[in-house]
Amino acid sequence: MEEAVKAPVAEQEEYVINMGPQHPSTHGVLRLVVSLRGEIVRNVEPHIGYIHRGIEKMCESITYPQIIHLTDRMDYLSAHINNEAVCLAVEKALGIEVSDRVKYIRTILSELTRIQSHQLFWATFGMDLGGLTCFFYGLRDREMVLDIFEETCGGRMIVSYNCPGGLMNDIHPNFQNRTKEFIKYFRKTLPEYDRLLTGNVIFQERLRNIGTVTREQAIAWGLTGPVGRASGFSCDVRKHNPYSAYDRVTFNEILYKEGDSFHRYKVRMDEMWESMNIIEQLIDNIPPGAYAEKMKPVIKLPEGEYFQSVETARGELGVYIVSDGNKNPYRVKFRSPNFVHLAPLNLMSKGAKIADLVAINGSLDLIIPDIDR
Amino acid sequence: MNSFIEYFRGIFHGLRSLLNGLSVTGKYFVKPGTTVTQQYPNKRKDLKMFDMFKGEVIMPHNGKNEHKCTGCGICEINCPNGSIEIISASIINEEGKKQRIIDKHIYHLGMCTFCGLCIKACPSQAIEFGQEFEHAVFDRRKLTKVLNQPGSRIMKGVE
Amino acid sequence: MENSQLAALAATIAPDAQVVQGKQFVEITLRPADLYAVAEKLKNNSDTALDMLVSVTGMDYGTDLGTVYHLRSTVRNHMIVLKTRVSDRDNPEIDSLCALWPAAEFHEREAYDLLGIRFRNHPDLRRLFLDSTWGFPLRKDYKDDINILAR
Amino acid sequence: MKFSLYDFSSFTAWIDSSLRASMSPGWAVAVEMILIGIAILIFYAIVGLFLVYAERKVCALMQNRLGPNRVGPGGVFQTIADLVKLLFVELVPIKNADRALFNLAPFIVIIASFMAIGAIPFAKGLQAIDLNIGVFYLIAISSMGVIGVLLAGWASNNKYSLIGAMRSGAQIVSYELSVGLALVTMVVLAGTMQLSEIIEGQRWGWFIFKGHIPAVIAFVIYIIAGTAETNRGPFDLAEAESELTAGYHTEYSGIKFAFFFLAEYMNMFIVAAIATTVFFGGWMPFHVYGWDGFNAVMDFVPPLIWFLVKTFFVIFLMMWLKWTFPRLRIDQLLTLEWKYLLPINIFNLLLMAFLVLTGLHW
Repeated sequence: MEEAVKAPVAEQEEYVINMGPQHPSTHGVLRLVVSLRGEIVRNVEPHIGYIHRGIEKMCESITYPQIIHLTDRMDYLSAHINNEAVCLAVEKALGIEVSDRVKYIRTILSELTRIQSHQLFWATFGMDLGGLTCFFYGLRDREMVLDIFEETCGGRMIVSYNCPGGLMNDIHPNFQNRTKEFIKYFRKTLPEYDRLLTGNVIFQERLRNIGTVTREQAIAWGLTGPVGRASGFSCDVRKHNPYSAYDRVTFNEILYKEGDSFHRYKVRMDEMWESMNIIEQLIDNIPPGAYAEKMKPVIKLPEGEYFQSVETARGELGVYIVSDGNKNPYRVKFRSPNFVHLAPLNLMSKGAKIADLVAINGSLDLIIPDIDR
Repeated sequence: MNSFIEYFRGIFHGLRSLLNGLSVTGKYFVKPGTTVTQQYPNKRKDLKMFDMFKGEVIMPHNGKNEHKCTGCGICEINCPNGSIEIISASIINEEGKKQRIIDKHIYHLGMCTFCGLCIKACPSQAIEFGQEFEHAVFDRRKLTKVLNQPGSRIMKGVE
Repeated sequence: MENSQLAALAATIAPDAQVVQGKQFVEITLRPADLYAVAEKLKNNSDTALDMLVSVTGMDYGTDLGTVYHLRSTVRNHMIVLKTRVSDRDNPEIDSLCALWPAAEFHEREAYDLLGIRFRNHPDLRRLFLDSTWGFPLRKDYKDDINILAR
Repeated sequence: MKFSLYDFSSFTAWIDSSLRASMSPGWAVAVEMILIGIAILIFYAIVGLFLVYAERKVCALMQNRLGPNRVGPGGVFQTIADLVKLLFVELVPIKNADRALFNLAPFIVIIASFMAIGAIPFAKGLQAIDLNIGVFYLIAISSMGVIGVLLAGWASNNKYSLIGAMRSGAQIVSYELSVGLALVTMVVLAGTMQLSEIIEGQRWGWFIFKGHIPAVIAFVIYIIAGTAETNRGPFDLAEAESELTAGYHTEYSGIKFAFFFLAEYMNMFIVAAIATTVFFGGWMPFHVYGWDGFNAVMDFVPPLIWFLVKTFFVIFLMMWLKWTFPRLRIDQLLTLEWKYLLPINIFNLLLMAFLVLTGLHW
């Protein structure tokens, strides 16, 4: 940057391009105003709000069970986990302990959600870097998870399967078999992903030492999920504050020290293996029991404030509910991981090239509706 | 000398990784049976949705054109988007008592988010999810549907 | 550290503040003027070590506006909630915590955008989601003319 | 006149003589030029359309899809339908664009590929012009297209286009060297630059077999550099869909876009055709010295078929590369050229010269 100051005026002129709101690599309606000097990125300024729907405001005028379907539409790739966050917050407020069956099913579905989200990440990340074939392989395998969702929850992406006190309905009789089949298939297919993309020399060269974030920076910026863990920040809510059935399973928290784009990718790839491990531990042991607790027809939370965080596929989602004792919440705040991850984009991509900006943006795995809410 | 060896090792590692990638795409190229595409309109008849699939809200009628909806309006209250409107009427039934019945159960498919709260809340299981998924129409007004069929009546024994 | 110990510790760090042991976390309610100083102490104190800002929530309490900070210690795995209120609805001003936690930048911009709370010393306080002609939608007195949900 | 699928020289000679018999020599040459132009134009259209279809089918199969399958049996008429659509698409006028250069650019790109096709020997005697510096001419002409790309990027008045064009410029300037040197390596082996003689020299063994390892290395380098020269993935930085939306042809629509599109495929064909001519013996059938029966069977297949099969094989290789690898970054692209391909290439050239001098090449 110091050279730029010394350079003659003509060379200091900025070449500003608008990436987005409609651009193939911004994954939605994110607009990045990028100042360039040749190929080098000097400054990135994200502009958001193109799909701001005011979910937090809408929540203030509807009841707690109705909030669930709005959370589906924030981070649509972690729809189930978002639902779970609100349900856990409401259940905690009411002092309801759901049955083990519900806990197991929620955990399994959360992990399936994580797998399908990372599959889509792999698919689109490959596409961002120009490997178009990845996109189809990723979506091909994701379809199988979506079929499991569709059979049990009725929706493919927007599941709306949780409700305060349990689940909307019991699992489908095929659920366990189908899930086991998928795991068996995916254990064979996942190494193929590595052969096609992870090991590829071009891919590695594109990502190593690009968009590096140190552990200190990650904590200061509040980066969680795979982005934080790639920098060595142990931030897995499933480990530190276990919810649902996560305290009954053994799994590793994937941690890397490097903090570059490649390791953000690597964390996600390894997490798919861990998710499969978690599912395998639970799938055969789903205990019998009620799939939902009996709830009052109108749910009123006692006055107070409730905070619940869960680990979505992208990081820590915090739900902060302020209740004044009515059937509607007084204020709901979603601490969405993508919103937090977008903030240090400028920090990461300063001095990188345009192609690196695309790679960094892809490795953050941003979901724009979650940023805008 | 070491850097020289590194240089060539880099080349060979790179080439091997590239060949690895080529083997994956090559494998699928010579195995056309792995194609997963659905031939959509051609194979439409074979396409069956899962039982739980949330396609649209429907109100099942039996052979005598009877449904179970009492017109209580609980679904309307539970709907987060206002996609259900209940227009009820009152009649004098056979026993001579005044009874509230459903006149029109209006369902705006265009506003529905398929959360399933109406179906979960319905006390008489009058509505459920249908498996229809081809909802595209040329006129938005067609997305507003009346779920109870004309001339239908409430089933005996449903309160 | 247990919440009770944490509450006692917080009371020594911020003697003027009102420290409550809430249902989940220790809640410290501060005057806006004390906010920055107390937050700095809480961050740098090795026993509280609140090095991560989880979220900043702008609140409209009807008469007052305020902010709620969820702070976490990644070293000790506890959370503390900071709260502050201002009663001036037309020109509410609160110190920015960007200098302590860079993560606050976007959160505070969001609070400014949706509630109109101005943050002093914020490096780049502009509206985030909405354009400048909008009101502040998360305020309770905000009128939405086209809300289809209102019945 | 004797028309034969195995030797077109008597057929072309008959056309020439009959034309000269009916008009003055100047006119005869002019008419011949027009005839060749029309023939190349038709060939261009057919091959272009076929390649687009082939690419879509190949990538679809690699990606577990079906590819075009609605228009005609197996979707064979899909590209024709696309072409018809492109003809009817509005040519969007760009504000503040340099109108003249903007319109000129697609023609430069397409003319460059036309000129290259003229020198390619499709079969014995089926060659528009047999230059004695054929290889040199092809190298020179195939780099003309970049001028069109640069003009397109500059004239579009679009920032993405300009970046794309600049990348393309840097790319072509460097990869020119590798293409040239790889071909020079083979010229050393062949001892001539005339394409017909290069093919004749491969009667008893294609150069990729004759040249041992240096020829194989030269072929690998040529394929890499050739892919880069045609701006195809993994070297498609000039259009880099996920970075620059569509790079230099972002602002083009309708038939002007079709020109760029078609030129890309024809450039691919030309690169493959040169590779075929220089490494795989062009239209020369596969012969093994001494196996007369086998050679006779091989000779039974017409040379034109040999040529097309080999060319499409090389094209398939390039498609395979494109649909497998992620894109390189601009600095890696240049590193690959200057740090790896160029030194290896120069060393390879020396090795080949040594091989030829010592007579180890058969």
